[in-house]
This record gives sequence, C-alpha cells and structure tokens, in this order.
Amino acid sequence: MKHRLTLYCDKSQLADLRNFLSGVLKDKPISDTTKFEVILAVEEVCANLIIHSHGCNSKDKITLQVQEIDDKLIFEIKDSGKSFNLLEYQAPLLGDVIREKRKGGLGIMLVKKIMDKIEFESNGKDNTCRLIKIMDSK
Amino acid sequence: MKHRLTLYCDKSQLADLRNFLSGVLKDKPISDTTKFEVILAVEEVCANLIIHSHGCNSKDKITLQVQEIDDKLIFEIKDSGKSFNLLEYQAPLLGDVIREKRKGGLGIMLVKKIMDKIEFESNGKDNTCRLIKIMDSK
Amino acid sequence: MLQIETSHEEKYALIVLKGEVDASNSVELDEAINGMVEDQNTHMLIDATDLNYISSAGLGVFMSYLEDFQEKSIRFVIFGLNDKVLHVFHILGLDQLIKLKPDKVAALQELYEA
Amino acid sequence: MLQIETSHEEKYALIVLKGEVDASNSVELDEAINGMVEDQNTHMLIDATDLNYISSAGLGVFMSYLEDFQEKSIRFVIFGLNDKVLHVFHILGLDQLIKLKPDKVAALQELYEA
Ligand SMILES: Nc1ncnc2c1ncn2[C@@H]1O[C@H](COP(=O)(O)OP(=O)(O)O)[C@@H](O)[C@H]1O
Ligand SMILES: Nc1ncnc2c1ncn2[C@@H]1O[C@H](COP(=O)(O)OP(=O)(O)O)[C@@H](O)[C@H]1O
Repeated sequence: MKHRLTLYCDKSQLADLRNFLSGVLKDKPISDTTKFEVILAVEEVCANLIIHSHGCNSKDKITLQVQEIDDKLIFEIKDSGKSFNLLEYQAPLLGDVIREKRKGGLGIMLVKKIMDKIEFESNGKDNTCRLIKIMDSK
Repeated sequence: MKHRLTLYCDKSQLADLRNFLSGVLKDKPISDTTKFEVILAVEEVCANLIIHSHGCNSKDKITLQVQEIDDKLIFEIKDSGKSFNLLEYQAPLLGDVIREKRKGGLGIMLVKKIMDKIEFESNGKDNTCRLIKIMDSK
Repeated sequence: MLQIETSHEEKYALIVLKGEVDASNSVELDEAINGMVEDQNTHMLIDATDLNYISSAGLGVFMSYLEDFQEKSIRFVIFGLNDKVLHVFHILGLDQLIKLKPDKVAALQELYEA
Repeated sequence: MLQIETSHEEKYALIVLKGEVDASNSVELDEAINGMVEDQNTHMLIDATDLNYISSAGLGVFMSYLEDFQEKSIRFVIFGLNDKVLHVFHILGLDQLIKLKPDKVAALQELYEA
C-alpha cells in the first residue's frame, strides 16, 4: 500500500507531516524509537526542501510517498526546485558548527545516520529523494 | 621576601617549577585551590617560553621571581628570546580548538582567567612578563 | 506547537519547553536562550520534561551557544528529556557536548557542583 | 611523572592516569587515547582518580578528540577527578564539553545510558 501527502512550502506544514507519518507508521513492525527517528529524517529532508530549495514559498509544493516493499520502508520525496543532492553534501565538522554559531548544519548528518540507504535522482526538472529504512535493521 | 628560580629551556623543568612554587606558596594566606591555579598559570607561561620562544633549547634560560607586595603575589618571568606579548594574543574560539584538533591553544586562556593582572614589557633584548594575583580575590 | 516559559529563579534562569521544536519555531527557542544570555545569567536550566520532539533546527540552537557559554562561563543544563528526544542527541553524539540530566535535582546538582 | 595503564575490558576501553600531565608528557596521553581510537573502541573510560595535576597541554589532548568522538560515535567519560583537577576543567568551561563523573559506577552508567 502507498501513502501520499502533498505539502506546500511553508514551515508550518512540518507538524502536519509528522502527524501524517505517525499515522502511516502506526502498525509497522518497528520500534517506537525507529518510528521517531524515521519521522525525524523525513522531516529534515522536507524542511530543507521547503527552506533551502523553495525559500518558504507557499505556492511551491513537494510530495511525499511512503511505500513498504519487502522489508523496506521507502519514503520518496519529490519536488521541482533547483536540485540538491544530499548524497554529495559533505557534512561540516563539529568544530565548524560550534564556531560558526550557525544554528543549523546538523540535519543531513541526522538523515545519514538514521537511514539505511539514500537515493537521489533528478531529470533537470523534477527531483526525487528516496530514504530507505530496513525494517529490522534496528 | 623574594624567591628566585632559574629554569633551563627543557620541558622536564616544569615539574621542578611546580615543586618550587608549592614551597613558595606554602604559607601564603590563599586557599589550596588558588595555590593550584596560580601554579598552573605560571607554568603555562613558562611552558610557552620554553616551547615557543626557545624551541626547547636547554642552553637557554628563563628566570622566575616571586614577590609578595601588600596584598599582591607577583610572579615575574624573564627571558631573552623573541618577545611574545600575551596581552595582545587573541584567544581562539572554542570551535577552532575543536575543529583544528590542535592539542593546544588553551594555555593563555587559562592564564587570563586565573590571574588578576598581567603586565608585559620588552626592551628588545629582555622580556618581562608579570603575573599578578590579589591574595583575597578568590 | 511550542510553548516556552522563562523565569528567573533566585540562583538560576529557567526555560521550560513544552511541545515540539522544529524548523518552524526554533527561532523562539533561540530568542529565549539569547534573552537569558543577555540578562547576564550564568546558570541556566532548560526543563524539557514536556518536550515531545526536537529536530536538527532545535539542536542547532543549543549548539550555537556553546561558544558563548564557554566564553562567558555560563553553566547550562537540560533536564527531563524523554527517551526519544534524548535519542536524537545521542544519534549525533551531542549528549557528549551538552549537559543532559534526568531531572531537576540532578540538573541543579550539576549546575552547582565544584 | 605520568604513568598510563591501558586495558580492554569486556565492554569498554580503560585508560588509568596516575601522576601529572603537563607539556612534557601530554604526548603520552595522546598516544594512549589515539591507540584506543584506532583499535575501534566505541566506549572509553579514563580513570583519573590518581591524577594530581593537569595543565592546558593535557586538556588540549582531550579537546582534540571531540571531533573524532562525535564522528565515530565514541562515548568517552573521565571519572574520579579530584577537586583541583576538576577545577581546571571548570575554569575553561570544558566540563560542559567533556563528560566528567565522580566515580566508575557513575561513569559506566553514563557510558551505557539510553
Ligand atoms: N534542499 C536543499 N536545497 C538547497 N540547499 C540545501 C538543501 N538541503 C540542504 N541544503 C544545504 O545544506 C546545508 C546543510 O543542511 P542541513 O544539514 O540540513 O542543515 P541546515 O539546513 O540546518 O543548515 C544547508 O544549510 C543548505 O546550505
Ligand atoms: N612565549 C611565546 N612565544 C611565541 N609564541 C607563543 C608564546 N606563547 C604562546 N605563543 C603562541 O600562542 C599560541 C597559544 O598559546 P597557548 O594558549 O599557551 O596554547 P599552546 O601553547 O598550547 O598552543 C601558541 O600556540 C603559540 O603560537
């Protein structure tokens, strides 16, 4: 079964996203901690799209689709802003985060620690980011 | 009364310096913690001279004189290497210390936090660094 | 929804967080801490007992003050984190850099030890 | 004089420090920690019960590993510091960044909590 959600690019949508994901994950055979982690990781990617790719322009939309295939939970996030490949992103050093007092820079680190696999594709127009969690991995 | 010690520029001298200072401070009306702090600060300055100004060249010497004037303990450290004014030194940010993994960069910070007053003079040949602790300050 | 209550106790400043911190409201958390720093508080407690969620935006706010806390000798402790929120700090190893305590008693002890 | 004993317990690596750490021997401390990191230890304890002195050179060694500890998810706790040595961490606010515990029981608890 597939679950879909469309978000418009406003930060207030993040709470709705969490509600949606809690519902979707409710009966999945993973621990509460894993559910919490996975919700966090998906939110981080969506927050980045909303903020960095779409400048919080509420006319822009991103879509999320959640699917269970075999032992995998697949979160597919699509948008059509300027593409950003988080696989290529080099996380900052901790010292830089502290030194720059920049109040950010930890999101992608979290996503990479939480998810088992990350895929990214762009056809120049639409971008797809797939976050994959293996259901008995933790 | 004045107490004097001459150190040659080798790091092994630091332990002797501490012994000397413990003796000198023994009967001073300051807490054990303050004694400990003050010994540390003097050692930090001497260690910097030994390492940074004199490249651990054991032929070079530095002298320390300790004096009590009114409510002040005055530690006068003299050397004749290239002058380094620790008053002008800008301590690094914590984030830099962490990021650079440089295993140092905390000494002068300590000295400045511990001492009540620091003076520096150089006549181009001899350098004098005076570390002053007010005896009822802490 | 994030609710923030700040108060000045006799010996420390207290910020109580209730609800969820995410990218939409982390600036409020930032303002609360910034206010406490500007008021020259040297001992700060964050009560996170009723904090149900935190994303990287919230963690980032805490991290951005580590430099100030050290420069200004501010002691800062967060207490009462539930297991899930605590886990987020753990994932990034930030529990090694930010003092987290189970409850207020332990937090106050930490604030005033040695 | 600094004496360093390292051992691999079942669930953690232990480094026991005895004596004084200053600029003349901080490299030994560095080598001990580095060895433990290279051996892929993820849980490290430093027993500082018999550590009588530490100067900035020693503090700097600990600080230089914070980045590695975070990147490699290494949990690191120092325990048993006497009041004077603890005070040196406090002066610089490093007790906020490095986990310090009074004794081994508390240190192990910290190492394995949540
Ligand atoms: N979707 C995106 N589009 C453009 N830039 C992005 C995107 N996601 C992340 N970035 C860039 O990567 C940086 C790090 O992202 P992240 O780790 O989530 O931290 P934060 O967003 O809090 O700064 C961001 O500051 C931003 O410069
Ligand atoms: N006496 C000195 N002569 C030359 N440079 C010095 C001297 N003291 C300090 N410095 C410089 O200032 C830096 C900071 O000193 P300090 O805070 O004591 O840290 P550390 O000596 O551990 O690096 C040193 O790394 C060195 O570059």
